[in-house]
Amino acid sequence: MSAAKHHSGWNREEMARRVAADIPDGAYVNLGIGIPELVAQFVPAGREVIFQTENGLLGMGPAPTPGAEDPELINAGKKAVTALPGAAYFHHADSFAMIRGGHIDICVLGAMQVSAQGDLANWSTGESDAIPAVGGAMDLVAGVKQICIVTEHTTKTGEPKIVTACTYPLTGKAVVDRIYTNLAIIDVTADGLAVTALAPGVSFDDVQEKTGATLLDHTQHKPARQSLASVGENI
Amino acid sequence: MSAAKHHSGWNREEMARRVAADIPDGAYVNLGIGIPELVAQFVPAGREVIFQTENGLLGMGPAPTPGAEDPELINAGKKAVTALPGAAYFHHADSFAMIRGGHIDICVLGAMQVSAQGDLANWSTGESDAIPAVGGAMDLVAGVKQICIVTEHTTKTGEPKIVTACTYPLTGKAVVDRIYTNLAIIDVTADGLAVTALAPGVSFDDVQEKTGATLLDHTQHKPARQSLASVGENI
Amino acid sequence: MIDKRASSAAVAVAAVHDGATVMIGGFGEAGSPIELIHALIDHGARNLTVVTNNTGSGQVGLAALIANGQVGKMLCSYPRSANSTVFPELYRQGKIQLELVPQGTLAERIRAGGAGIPAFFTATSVGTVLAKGKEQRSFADRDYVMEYGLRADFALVKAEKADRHGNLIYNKTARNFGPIMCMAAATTIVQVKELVEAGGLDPEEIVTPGIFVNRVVVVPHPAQESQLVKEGRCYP
Amino acid sequence: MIDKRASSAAVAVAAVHDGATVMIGGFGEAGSPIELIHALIDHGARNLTVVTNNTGSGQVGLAALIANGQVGKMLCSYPRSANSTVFPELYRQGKIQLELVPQGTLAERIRAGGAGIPAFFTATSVGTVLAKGKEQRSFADRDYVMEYGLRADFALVKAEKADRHGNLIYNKTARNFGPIMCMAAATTIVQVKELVEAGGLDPEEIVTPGIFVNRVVVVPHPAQESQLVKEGRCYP
Repeated sequence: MSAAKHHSGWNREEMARRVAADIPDGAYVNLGIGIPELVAQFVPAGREVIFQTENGLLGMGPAPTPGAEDPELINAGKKAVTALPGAAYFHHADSFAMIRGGHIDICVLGAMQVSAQGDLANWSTGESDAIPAVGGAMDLVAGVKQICIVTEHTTKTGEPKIVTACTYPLTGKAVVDRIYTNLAIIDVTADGLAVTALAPGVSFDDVQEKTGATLLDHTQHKPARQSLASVGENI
Repeated sequence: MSAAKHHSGWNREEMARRVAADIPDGAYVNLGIGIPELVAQFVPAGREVIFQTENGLLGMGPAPTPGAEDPELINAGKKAVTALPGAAYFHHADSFAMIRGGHIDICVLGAMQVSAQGDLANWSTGESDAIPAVGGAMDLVAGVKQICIVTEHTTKTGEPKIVTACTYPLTGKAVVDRIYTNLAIIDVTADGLAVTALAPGVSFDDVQEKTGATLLDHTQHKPARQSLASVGENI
Repeated sequence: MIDKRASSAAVAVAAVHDGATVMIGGFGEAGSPIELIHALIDHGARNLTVVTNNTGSGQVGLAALIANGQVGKMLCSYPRSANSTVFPELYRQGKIQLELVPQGTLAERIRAGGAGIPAFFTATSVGTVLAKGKEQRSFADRDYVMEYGLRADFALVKAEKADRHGNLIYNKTARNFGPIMCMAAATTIVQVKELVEAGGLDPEEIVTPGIFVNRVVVVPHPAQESQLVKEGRCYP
Repeated sequence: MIDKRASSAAVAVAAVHDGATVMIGGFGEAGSPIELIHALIDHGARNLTVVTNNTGSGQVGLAALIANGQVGKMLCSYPRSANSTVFPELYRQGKIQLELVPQGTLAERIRAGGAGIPAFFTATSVGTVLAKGKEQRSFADRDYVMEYGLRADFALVKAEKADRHGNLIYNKTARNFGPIMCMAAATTIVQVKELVEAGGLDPEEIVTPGIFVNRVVVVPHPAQESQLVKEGRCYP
């Protein structure tokens, strides 16, 4: 593991690994673009997780070997993927029926901002000259049972991404259940944002300092956090 | 042809033949139970008509040879059928998407009553002890481009089935385009019910006498009636 | 590892509780999951709301479930057919409730329930007694009624083949309500004639992706309702 | 006899009129009917409203259609992606209108259009700027927006194989919007790699029944958009 070479905290792979560790066996999961994509490679041994990509594939496998790419077998990020044994293809209305109908257990997404109430902004800066592009983000946050965010704790310029109220246009209101950052794992609870785990070399105060909303320290709670709940309740 | 052995007018097979003669090449057609089922065997040579059955088959063929029946290959009347080359199976929501979405060109149904405005009653006598059962009739009349009725002109007791206003509960309001009976072919027009053809040995006055609504005599119009319009407009 | 196989029909339906809403696949006998229904009779859950197209025939399968007094209410489009005597009798005696739903509206309500659509508009039934009490609205000068999405606690479905993920293919017109009922139930229980290895179904051919299925029971030689009726059989 | 084959892409798109609404299949390049789009560029119909998920890349296919000034308005979910420069430029110049629709809502609106559903409710976009101006309503204590079914004059779709009836199967994730766009257009035009005899497609496997298809053009070796972009190609 390459953590904390120059700095404390988790790197991208370690963040993805922490997310993967919380996904139970048998879960149906949709992964967003960026760090979320890395989650697939860290599913713990002995667990089977089925990945859905909203452009029409359930049972998505890893990237193909170079040269074996098929431009008609891609994921939502338009990257070449593979289909595992037991995979199924379907059209867009059926795909979003899965999503909107609450059949996907977990969606892992990136974020521009998350609020203390679980509001998510991850599709637009709201700048007047920006080309608005929303894709399936609003459908995912409205339909999937649990929404996990995985993101650097702050922007490249050090601004907090976890805030009292989002200033960017929302993707959805009160939709986020849990946030994984390079510094901590934070649950969105009825009482507020609760830190349940800290990255190596990171203190609760470090996290609070880089956060635009008040945090609760649940790191000593037993258990600090629940497994991603409601997943696989009927499996 | 076995017409007018003991009486004037068309028999069931001849009525079905008249319906079939008006169905253009390439039409997608749904047939109800009873006389409508007979239409399939009278498609004129050189025409290809695709029959849909709402329980999930497009490209329905004739009944199988005795002994070759498959209880999982049936029509909406729950009779054994066959599937022709080029047939497709689909589920109920897709089937009624075809129907509700206006993709079926013609539906041929039986009737208990048809009104001068094209209202149809064919699902319930409204009697208090009757078990109400509607099936797909209301979906068909609401969704299919053209609704043709094929029915005996009067009830078994001689009461008119074509009436000023239906007394039985409606299947749909202003949905019928054309009526084929044992006595005549009648179009539902903006001006009223127009007789466009008479069965052998039947006069306009005979038909009027057995009808509960005022009829127009269009039998001398050139042409007396249009081909079943809008069918195949995009074929 | 995902393995949705249940060891028996009895095990598969064990969780059905009194008062549950149960969708049951089939159009007449085609696609009717008769072994699962018989297991539900053995199980004995009562006061069920059953969503299904017909009401069965003879004294087996769906008709037997109704005859056994387990069904408080039915949503269906065509509760009257050849050899169907059980439902009409109980209905006339006021012992079972009926919500009559046009067949296409029934299918679309189930599909909507599965797709997270709480309500939609359709022209079906406008101007008829079945539109009574329904909200009506005009779009582009045509009248429509508002209909609600339907969900269920359980769905009992018959398919042809499954793999351990619950991916399904069906047989001919026995497909009918199966795929949409699989989508609309919290717990979907499927009987299949054959179980194949994961990857044994072409991913292009799969009709119901496994995400919609919770338990799979293999019944290699399912009974045909019409055959049982012909033989005068009763269940139990 | 039913025979939906068109002799060329040019013949197939000849009826597209100025001002038409045209649905174009594809998710990025997967399923993008590039030869039909190029035929539409040659044809020259203008002031089109185009319903499609993206806005193309480079100077070929969908991007070339936009660059050619034929599109007055786009409905799409993601008009910004790698190598997509044509749309952003015209949009900033105010030369093309955009109705941004969440991807699942776009899919469901198209499916609703094809299924005769004028409007439905979805929770997607509630509480966001994309819900502005939309009718909102509560069902079982959750808020939903009302969305309208979408229909088109024409759909341009890419599939894998067809028969003369227009029955279609697709290839992997190139299926995406194809089946629902076939349903939602008055005239559906499909390019396929291969035409087979009637009966050459298993009726259990057919994804789009021929009733939803009007014309089929065989393009045995369709160009791949990404390859053309890599080669720096421009159309026309």
